[in-house]
Amino acid sequence: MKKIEAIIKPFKLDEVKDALHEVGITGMTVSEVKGFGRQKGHTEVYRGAEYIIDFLPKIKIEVVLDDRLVERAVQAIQDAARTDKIGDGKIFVLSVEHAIRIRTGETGPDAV
Amino acid sequence: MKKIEAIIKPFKLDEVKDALHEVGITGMTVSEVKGFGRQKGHTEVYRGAEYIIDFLPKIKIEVVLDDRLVERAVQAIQDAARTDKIGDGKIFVLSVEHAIRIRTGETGPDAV
Amino acid sequence: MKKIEAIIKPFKLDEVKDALHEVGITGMTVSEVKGFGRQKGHTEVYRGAEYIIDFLPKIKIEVVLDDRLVERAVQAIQDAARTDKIGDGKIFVLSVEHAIRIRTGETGPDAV
Amino acid sequence: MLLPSPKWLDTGSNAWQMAAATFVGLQSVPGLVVLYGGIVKRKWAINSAFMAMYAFAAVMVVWVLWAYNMSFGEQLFPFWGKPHPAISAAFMLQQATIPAAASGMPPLGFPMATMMFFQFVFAAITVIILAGSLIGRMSFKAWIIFVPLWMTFVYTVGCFSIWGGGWLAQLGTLDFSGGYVIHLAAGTSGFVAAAVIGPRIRQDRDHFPPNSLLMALVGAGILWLGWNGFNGGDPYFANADASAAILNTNLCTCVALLVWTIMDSMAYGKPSVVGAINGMIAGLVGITPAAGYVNGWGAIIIGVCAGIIPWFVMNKVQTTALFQKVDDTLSVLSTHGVAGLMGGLLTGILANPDMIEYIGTEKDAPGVSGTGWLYGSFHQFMLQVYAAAFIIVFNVVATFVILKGISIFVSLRMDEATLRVGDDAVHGETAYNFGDGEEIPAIAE
Amino acid sequence: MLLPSPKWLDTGSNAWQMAAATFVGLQSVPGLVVLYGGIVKRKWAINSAFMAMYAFAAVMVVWVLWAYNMSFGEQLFPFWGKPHPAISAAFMLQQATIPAAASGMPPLGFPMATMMFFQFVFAAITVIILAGSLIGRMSFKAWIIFVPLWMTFVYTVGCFSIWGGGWLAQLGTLDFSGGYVIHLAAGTSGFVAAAVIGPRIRQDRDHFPPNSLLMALVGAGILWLGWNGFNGGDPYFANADASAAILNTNLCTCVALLVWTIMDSMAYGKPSVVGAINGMIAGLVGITPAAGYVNGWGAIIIGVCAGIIPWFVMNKVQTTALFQKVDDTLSVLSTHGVAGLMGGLLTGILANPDMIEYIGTEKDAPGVSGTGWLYGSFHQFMLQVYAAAFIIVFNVVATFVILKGISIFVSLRMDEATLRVGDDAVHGETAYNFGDGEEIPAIAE
Amino acid sequence: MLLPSPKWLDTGSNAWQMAAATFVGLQSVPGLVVLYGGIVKRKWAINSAFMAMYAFAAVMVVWVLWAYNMSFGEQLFPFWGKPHPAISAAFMLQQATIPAAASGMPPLGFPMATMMFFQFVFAAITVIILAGSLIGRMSFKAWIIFVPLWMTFVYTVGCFSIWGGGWLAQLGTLDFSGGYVIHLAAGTSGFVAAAVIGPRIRQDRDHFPPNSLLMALVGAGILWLGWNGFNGGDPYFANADASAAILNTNLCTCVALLVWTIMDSMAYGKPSVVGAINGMIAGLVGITPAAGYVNGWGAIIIGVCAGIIPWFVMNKVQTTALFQKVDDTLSVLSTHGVAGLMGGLLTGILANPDMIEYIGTEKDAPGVSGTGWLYGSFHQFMLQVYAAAFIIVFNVVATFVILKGISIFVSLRMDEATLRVGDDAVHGETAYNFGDGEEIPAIAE
Ligand SMILES: Nc1ncnc2c1ncn2[C@@H]1O[C@H](COP(=O)(O)OP(=O)(O)O)[C@@H](O)[C@H]1O
Ligand SMILES: Nc1ncnc2c1ncn2[C@@H]1O[C@H](COP(=O)(O)OP(=O)(O)O)[C@@H](O)[C@H]1O
Ligand SMILES: Nc1ncnc2c1ncn2[C@@H]1O[C@H](COP(=O)(O)OP(=O)(O)O)[C@@H](O)[C@H]1O
Repeated sequence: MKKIEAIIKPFKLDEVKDALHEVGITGMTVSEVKGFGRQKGHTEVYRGAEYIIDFLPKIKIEVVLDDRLVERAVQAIQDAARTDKIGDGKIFVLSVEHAIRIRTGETGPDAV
Repeated sequence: MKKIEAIIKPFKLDEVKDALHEVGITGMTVSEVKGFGRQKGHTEVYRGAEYIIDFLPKIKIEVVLDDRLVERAVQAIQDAARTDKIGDGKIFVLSVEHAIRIRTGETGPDAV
Repeated sequence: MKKIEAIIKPFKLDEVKDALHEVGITGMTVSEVKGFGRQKGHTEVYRGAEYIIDFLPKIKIEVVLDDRLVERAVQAIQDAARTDKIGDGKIFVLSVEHAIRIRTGETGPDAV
Repeated sequence: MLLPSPKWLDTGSNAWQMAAATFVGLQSVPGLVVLYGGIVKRKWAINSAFMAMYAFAAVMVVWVLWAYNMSFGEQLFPFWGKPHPAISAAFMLQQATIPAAASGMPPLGFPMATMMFFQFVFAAITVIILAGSLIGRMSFKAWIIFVPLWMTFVYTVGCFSIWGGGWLAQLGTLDFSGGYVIHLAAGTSGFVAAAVIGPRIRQDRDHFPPNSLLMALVGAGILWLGWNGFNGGDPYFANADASAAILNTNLCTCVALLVWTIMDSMAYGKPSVVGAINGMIAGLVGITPAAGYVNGWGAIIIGVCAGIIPWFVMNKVQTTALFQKVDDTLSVLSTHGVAGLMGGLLTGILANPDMIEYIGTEKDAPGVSGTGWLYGSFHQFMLQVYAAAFIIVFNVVATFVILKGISIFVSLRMDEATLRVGDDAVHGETAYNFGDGEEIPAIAE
Repeated sequence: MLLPSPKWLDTGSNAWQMAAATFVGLQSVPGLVVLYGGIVKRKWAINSAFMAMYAFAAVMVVWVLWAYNMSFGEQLFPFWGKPHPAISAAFMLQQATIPAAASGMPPLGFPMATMMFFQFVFAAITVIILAGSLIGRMSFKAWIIFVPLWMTFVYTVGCFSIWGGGWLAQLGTLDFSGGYVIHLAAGTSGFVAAAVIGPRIRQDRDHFPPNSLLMALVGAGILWLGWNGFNGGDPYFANADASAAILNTNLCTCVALLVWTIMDSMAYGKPSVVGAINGMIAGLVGITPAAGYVNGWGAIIIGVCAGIIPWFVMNKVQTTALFQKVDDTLSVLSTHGVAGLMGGLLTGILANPDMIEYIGTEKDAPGVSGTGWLYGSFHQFMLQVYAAAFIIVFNVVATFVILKGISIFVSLRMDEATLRVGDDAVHGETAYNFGDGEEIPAIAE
Repeated sequence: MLLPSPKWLDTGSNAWQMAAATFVGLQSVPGLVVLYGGIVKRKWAINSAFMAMYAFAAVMVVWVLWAYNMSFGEQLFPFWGKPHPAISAAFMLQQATIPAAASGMPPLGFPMATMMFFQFVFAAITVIILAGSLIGRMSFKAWIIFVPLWMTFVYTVGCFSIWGGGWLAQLGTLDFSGGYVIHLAAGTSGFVAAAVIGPRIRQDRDHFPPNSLLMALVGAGILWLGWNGFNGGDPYFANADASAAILNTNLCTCVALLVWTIMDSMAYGKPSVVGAINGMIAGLVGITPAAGYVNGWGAIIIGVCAGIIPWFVMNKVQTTALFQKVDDTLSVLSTHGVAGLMGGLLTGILANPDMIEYIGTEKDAPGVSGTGWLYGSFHQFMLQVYAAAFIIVFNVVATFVILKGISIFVSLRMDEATLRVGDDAVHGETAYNFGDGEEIPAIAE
């Protein structure tokens, strides 16, 4: 089993969600994060002082899924999240040893 | 060393925390996430328009621990977090290569 | 490729960011989490009742990076985040199988 | 010896009028500013608040330079007063009067400056209410242009016609505090503008949860109690009718809030606080044209209707596919347009001749009050119908023309990229800054 | 010629009374609505705010239909007025009077509508204060039923007895603005109701951090300054005693806030803003029964006591195992019950006969003021004790009976599942919507 | 027969003065309390709010015990009144008068208690405005000591000199509502104090985003409309000049807000709501010394200047390396100091003799009004310059001395560890509690 962690632009969440849905992935966990990378933050002015906001709001999507689905899921995310502008984000794939569904105790691919 | 990531219902946090405590786990990191899965969101009505809130608030617990503790910890979480209703959540186990305690520089099982 | 997850004290974020920058790491993802460990929370008093706030605010930094950079990055984080007081936090290293830059499709070390 | 003021000045009435105007001002700033800021989706909090704040400021300038006199000055046409500035020392300090309507009221006990400020806060809130229909996509630049134009060419006409002594006033239309002049106008024009400007983007229409209901409640609460100045200030004296108007206002609002909550509970299973706010607004608006003309029973009846009719329009009419073509963001059509219309018509039915606004001292001047259909004057009801028709038709046409005109020069909508981002793209600001860098609160060690 | 009002009407006093009532209204809406919304745990923000808002609306209906006259109308029993509606045109517009108490005051200068609205906001805030004890577990349905019953059968009794010219008024009890009628009643009834309804669930008692202290401060600040209307409105004239009452109110409150903050710092090492809010409330409540009867020194003494005694009860008594059996969510017993009692008794000691409320013009009518023990009248102090005992005993019994009665028909508590969830389960709403789907603010690219 | 009040009391003016004072009180509590709480970085929200709240309370005690009479009592020196308590029954209830200034105004229509409370809210807001310069590092303990000392030794001097009938008043300085007494003093002293105390820590200067702009808007909105009491209350009568002052206040503020927004748009490309708040404050402050002395055109001119000059100082002067040495957290120097100075000088130019504050009835007593340079009196302008110089120099010196004195006993700054943490270290509280343990709202299952 694998875990995909994707860091994307916030307004792309819906599109990514729908894209994953289409490749058959129905579960995921999402959180708000701040990103720091090549994309530079913008400047805000308060009371005459300019501030650079260098951490940009991003969305992190975590999906645990069967190995066979990984490739398609990654592709789906990439297609949906892409705007071709700096800051589009990253996709990381990690290995997961076990997955358990709390409600039923099912494990492995059945659990996700 | 392993890392357990558990996605649970928010109001179960205290029970899970206590259950982990009982199996000897004293450290963990918790965050607020949004979950998307079989459990369907509810409907909210604002100014006559109904909205489906499809991302549900969940809690993510991260625990890094010695391999020998994993089984018991997983069991403890599962028992404590279970309500037998859809949306109870998942437990994922990942492998961790190193763990370092910042304060002392201790590594491995001693660090967690 | 590896992923470093560091749990640090919030006010250390800037120093850690700068330290990582110095070892050549320009991208990272940051989130607010709550930590539970040896460091005990403090007590708050509301309307005469004392509450123990046992989850402490922490910052989680996630960095995916090339294997060769790991050691230096870990060291940099440790040096920068250390206050020598309980609660300084942890650094965990996990293995990452793939990394993809959404914008360009680059993979592996080039992606991060 | 020094005297504080000329003989015609009644300190009690001036005190009340200034306090009332301040309460009404508070309804907009911070009232509607933060009600809007809190009830919209997070990404639009600043833009919505700023639309309201800008409007308040812009209306003032227009008001004192020409629009006050177009609304309350000497008659130019039966529906318009002569524009001219109203800020010389002599003008500000002289005894207030509304030339074309003076014969219908006792000589006023406060100066022009009081009247101008009191009427300013009414004018300002009208266009702020209208903004509620347009939130979440209107270009800020277009809004900057729209406000002074709408104020100059639309508001003044309804205002002079009904309150300034114009043709509807001559006919005898009753509108105590602006069911028509303010709420029907704002609701109608807002709906038309929403249609012309087009809807919010899909994802904003699908998900538009209030970012902070507590913030919305701050605004809503100030709006409610501020209405004491709104309706209590309109007799222009701290007299018994002002007191009755305040009581009626709160009575009707309470009833409407309760009825709306019942409707919500029946339809959706749960009493919702957003519903309660809507019911509150419908009640406040519903009683506005009637506040000093009906007795408490009348206020209760209007309250019951205000809890049902605008509820029905919002929940069953504005949700139909046909009406969904127009994206009236905060359903201003229901809570202001329909509620104002309903209140105006009910005034024509329920106005009680015993609710004396001003006392008559001579046989042929029997005092001022209204007489509705229920008390024998069907004519009054028909007058209310005509006036409503005029306000609706005029607002539809004029607002349409103004917006089409503006759209020649600037786009009425933000562009797509901006719409996706919201506040940060428009103003370089976000409503909340919780997690930026190190302002995350560190904990005592 | 038209006249704005009859001769008995004094525009100055009517202006003040309407403004004062508006300030008091603002104390509840949005004051306590958002103070509650902000100071409770996030999951109860909407429910707490809504309990307050509902109560405001429900009290109004009860009030005008029967309860006003039970509180201020003609005497039926020595502790109750005759119930009947109070919303005919004639009633609303006539000169205000409190039949059973009229001899103790000059003829009033405003109409009945003013009096009814002014007294309404007092009635409403009482039951909203009471709600503070019950937050976080009371069934909304039970609350819907409780409010009108408590208003009808409990509030009216204390009110008529002390303010409406009833038996305690006849004896000479002093309660300037409601130390007993409002705060002691709310504190006592709240505590009893908290006991009957049972505590919040364990996890809510263990963790109940204020979700937004800034929001609580919005409410607290409006509560404070709104108190100018509360205590300044009770002479029923914009006279010198009204002015003195306002000054005393603020003076006492400032002292209490400072003393409470010192107590906090000594006990817990740090000055806390929640403590400052508590001290502020204790001061406001403590001065309420005394505001127009004591001079500034008296206000300072009451302020010092209000910073110590309610602090002690909240921090040392209500935290004992015995008192912890009752879950008085916001410690209303301390900040309202005890502070109100303390203020009432101190009024019996500190009332200064030179603080003239109304001036007497005849030898045998020497003007109206209070004379406390310190100035020679031990009798006055004892009267205050009797009145307190009556209010306490009556509230304990009546509130207990009402709740037991209601519990026959509906459960007083929410069910366990709902209690775990909070707002979203009760109202289908959550206070903040920050992270739902795409309303996360995207950043300019 | 009972009378509500003595003959000298005018209920209308007392009603207005009490309402106006309440509006001004609301400007501080909750106005500035939550404006500060919302506009600062999250970690300082509580501390900033609490500084304001403490100051309000502390000033009151000082005020009634000695400082009121030092500001408005009998002359001791030409710049100071005799200190003594002002809270006996007799003093509170007697007809208000300002002994050294009484000849310049008609006999007042309200009691001393009204005057004392009205002037208290002015005194309190001054030191709260000053706090804006010091937010984010001043030790709370040092603040506790500073407030009473500054009130006693600094505020009273400017106040007596200009308003209490002291030497500047005798010369004829014009300061309608405190451009100098309040804003120039607060701006100057705040800047000096910021210099003495030293800057915030680096990371707070680099990142200081407002934690909640909506909360800031709540405060800003109350501040704005509350200014109706601020400027409208200063004629001490509900007369025509009070009305004109209110209109001018709002007119100038609207213009300044618009101009500031234009400046922002030109300089930074986007209209910002924080800028709008700054422009609003600059406008409110700029018109303050002039409100009842200029006509509407004057108000517009002041508004334009207030949108440009303080903008320029904030954005181009205070951002220079030299000025950055002093960390004036909220740029009080620009929005209050500079705006107040500018307003005071413009009053000396634009004061219009036709803006009659009090009417003269005799030949040799031609009424009270101001005559600026534009209307022929260059002398008036020079008087304004002198008075400004005095206020600036005195505030610089006195505030410096006081702080140096305090620093002998307690540190003026928090220690480094506390500065890194913020609220939680100082007060054991955090502004928002969203994610603590289980108060995360669970969802209905
Ligand atoms: N090495 C990394 N480890 C973890 N997250 C990263 C890393 N580099 C970038 N990110 C995340 O990806 C986001 C986008 O990266 P950025 O460099 O701005 O643009 P792009 O990926 O288009 O080159 C960042 O905001 C950050 O959240
Ligand atoms: N494939 C997945 N990857 C990551 N998180 C998941 C996945 N599937 C479900 N989740 C998380 O688990 C939560 C519960 O899943 P759900 O399908 O609703 O219920 P259940 O686990 O009881 O079948 C979801 O809200 C989501 O946060
Ligand atoms: N086993 C663990 N798994 C995950 N996170 C942990 C674990 N133990 C500690 N943490 C995180 O590290 C933080 C610091 O740990 P703590 O025990 O308080 O101090 P220290 O690391 O200095 O001994 C905790 O607040 C928590 O967020």
